[in-house]
Amino acid sequence: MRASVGLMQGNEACARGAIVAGCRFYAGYPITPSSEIAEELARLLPQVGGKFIQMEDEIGAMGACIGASLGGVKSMTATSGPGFSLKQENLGYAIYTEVPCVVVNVMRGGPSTGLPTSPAQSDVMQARWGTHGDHPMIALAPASVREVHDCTIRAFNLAERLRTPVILLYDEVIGHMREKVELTDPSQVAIVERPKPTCPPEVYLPYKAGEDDVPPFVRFGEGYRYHVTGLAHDERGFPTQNPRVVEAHQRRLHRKVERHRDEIAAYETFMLEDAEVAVFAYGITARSARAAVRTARSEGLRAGLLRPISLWPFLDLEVGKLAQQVKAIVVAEMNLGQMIYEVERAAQGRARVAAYQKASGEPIHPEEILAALQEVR
Amino acid sequence: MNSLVHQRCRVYTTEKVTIRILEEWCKGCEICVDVCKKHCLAMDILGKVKVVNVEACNKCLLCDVLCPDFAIAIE
Amino acid sequence: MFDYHEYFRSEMMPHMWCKGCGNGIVLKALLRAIHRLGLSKDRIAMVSGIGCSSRLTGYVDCNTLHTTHGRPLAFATGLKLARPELTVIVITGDGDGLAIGGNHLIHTARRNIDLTCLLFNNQIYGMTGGQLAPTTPEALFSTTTPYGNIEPNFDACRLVQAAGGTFVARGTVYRAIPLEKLIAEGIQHKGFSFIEVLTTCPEIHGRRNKLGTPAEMLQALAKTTLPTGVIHQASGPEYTEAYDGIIAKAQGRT
Amino acid sequence: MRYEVRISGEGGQGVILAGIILAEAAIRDGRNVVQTQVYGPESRGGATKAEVIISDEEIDYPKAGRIDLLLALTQEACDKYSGDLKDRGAMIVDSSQVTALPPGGFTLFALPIIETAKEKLGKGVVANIVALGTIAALSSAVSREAIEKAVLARVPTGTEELNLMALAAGFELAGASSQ
Repeated sequence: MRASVGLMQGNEACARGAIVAGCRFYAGYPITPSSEIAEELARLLPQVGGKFIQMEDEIGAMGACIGASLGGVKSMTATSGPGFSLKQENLGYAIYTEVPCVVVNVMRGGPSTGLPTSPAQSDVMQARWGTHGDHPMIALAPASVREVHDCTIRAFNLAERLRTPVILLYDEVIGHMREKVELTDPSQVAIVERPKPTCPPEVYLPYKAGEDDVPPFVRFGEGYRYHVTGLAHDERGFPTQNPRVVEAHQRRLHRKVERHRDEIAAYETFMLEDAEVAVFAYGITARSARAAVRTARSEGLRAGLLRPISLWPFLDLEVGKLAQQVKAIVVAEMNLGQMIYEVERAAQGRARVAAYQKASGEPIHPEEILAALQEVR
Repeated sequence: MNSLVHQRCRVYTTEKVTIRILEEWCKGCEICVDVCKKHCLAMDILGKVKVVNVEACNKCLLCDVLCPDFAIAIE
Repeated sequence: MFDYHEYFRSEMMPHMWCKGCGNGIVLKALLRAIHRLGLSKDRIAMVSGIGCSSRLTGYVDCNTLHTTHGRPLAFATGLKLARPELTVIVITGDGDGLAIGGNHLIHTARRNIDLTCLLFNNQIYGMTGGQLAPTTPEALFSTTTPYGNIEPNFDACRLVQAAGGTFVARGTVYRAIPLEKLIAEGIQHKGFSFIEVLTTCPEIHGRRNKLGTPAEMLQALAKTTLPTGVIHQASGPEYTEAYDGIIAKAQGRT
Repeated sequence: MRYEVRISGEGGQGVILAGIILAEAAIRDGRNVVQTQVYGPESRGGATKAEVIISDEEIDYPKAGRIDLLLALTQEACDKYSGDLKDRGAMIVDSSQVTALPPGGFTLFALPIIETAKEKLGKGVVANIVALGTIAALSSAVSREAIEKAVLARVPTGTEELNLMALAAGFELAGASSQ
């Protein structure tokens, strides 16, 4: 592959990004609107010596993905709302056992079967808290076809670097639309490999982390025989209920993500320098927000946009700073209130936080956000 | 066929056979006692298996393969 | 001289199974089979689900993966595809493999991927305290069938055979030497091998239903009316090999 | 300037492919482009559509909503998808299929697209390419050179000549109509 300009669909860009990132295993189950990722990888993976399998269900797909990753192969699965719900138990397993993988959720209307072919942004909290237990989470939310491609690569890099699953969240519109994209030459893309142990097998402790809180990883079958369990475990990987060990492990998992926050955090600001009102919007909604900000500016309203590209961990610092600068933040999202609570928490009352929410299965139109901006000016 | 040489075992031995018992691991299920047709084994008062007649052992290995706790070995 | 202890993780022993539990006997048969085949511990991966039997993976000094309830075959499928050169052995129970994980069992059998699956059938959910399993005999009691079980139970071997498994066998913990041979044959078989092991749960299941001492429960297995030994063996394309053909085709080499 | 094109018809007429080719032609012209379509139950049988937004600026909102040019190959598609055509927009309809027209201040081009594909070219399946020719000719959406290249890049090998003829036939229909 060389640097190229062309028309590409969002889901196709995801599949291609995965190949560039070094993904060589995909397990999935058909579900709209994410199926094109599977279809594309079923074609592409064997071409590069990778493997694709359509599993019997979403749960099995997530399990196979983790199994393959323990075999040393970069792995991915993709799904949509209901399937994402089914994957949650094994997603928690991957977090706790620190198995890198990428999970894509192309969001559609819900709850339940909902609107299979219509967009929503209603899984951002499921991404954060869908699996049980206390855990950190990394989630990225691209807003264009090009960004889907790049965020997929980033998701793999973060997953491998930090030994944790990374979630890619985008909606049906971005998944299905085709857009002009200009892709960088894959040979120019930085690819991260998982940290490997330098010690001999006899002294290897699979869950003993170095200074960066990330334990080195070795694939099964390399002489480093170890145990992986979803039970609370010690540095050797063996089950334990020792409160001190359990707590230390939990805290390390959180610290691992928290201390790499700057590596994970990604966002875009648009006309924010002198803004007095701002929109906080991600994914497809951020595109409408951008159009709304342009129109607002042409009408003399000093509006700006903060577009998070990384949703989790939440951009507390950036939103806190924004709240000091502007008098109001409009949180526009295709749900009836999810990220707005995070924005309110981070704003700490320093700016008014107003909602523009929509749950009709249609994207938010720029004019709707413009009206919301005019209301809070 | 099973060796427990590395463990802290109680060893009973004759020219024909060596029986090793790892008392620590014995949970006292009595399977070995029940399956031994030669009545070589019995339970002690603490509920652990002991060898009472090592001479009678014909090395049928039933106790060895059926002990679920890896607590008995016949050589 | 063969020593089980060479295959143990000493820090994990003795195991946590109850007094008289048949699972230890299966573990022994499995280790003897591995020893008999001369498999290197580094090249073996054992994958288990959740339940009493699935704790087995913690004890064996190889590459071990203790997964989520019902899902070991799915994890193992991913692992085997990633590393076809590994000998992948799946440990599951009757609840894990036939109830919550039943879907994975039939589809893994259908694909004929080269895994060896040992299903420990003790007729009960032991780990959670003795609830009804899909294998609990009719009329028996469990904590969730206080008036007796009215559900017919499962013949796992017929299920797997119908689904396309190419090696289907049944052994019992009472016949531990034949069981060892079945396991060894299953591991050597190319394709999906399924070995149902009839085992005993004297503490949780036996006591409630007055099934006798651990030894009596073992001996009762000798009288099982179910067929034992190799029940079905066939040859068919193995999944990871078939996928190599896909790779060759996609790369234009065929 | 943002220019929105909607190509509509029924499932199987190649409406989506026409949208993709139009979008790829716009890229060849060096412009920005977003293409969307309907999915799921709505796309099985009955009316279907593909939309292409072409612009020299960045395209923020990717959905079409104020259509500059609508092409309808069936009456059902025309009824269903003409509501958001701009007042001064253009509407191209297949003259044999679409007889009842919605009210509005648009410029109408009623052209025998399907008939041309069937009778002049002998292949009904190339109606979508004839349609593309009319779109390219009657709007400034894409250049003729770009649409020709885009068609060639997408159609199956062995059918290049037929498709180029179909495209040319579309240009001809449009030319005759606008004279």
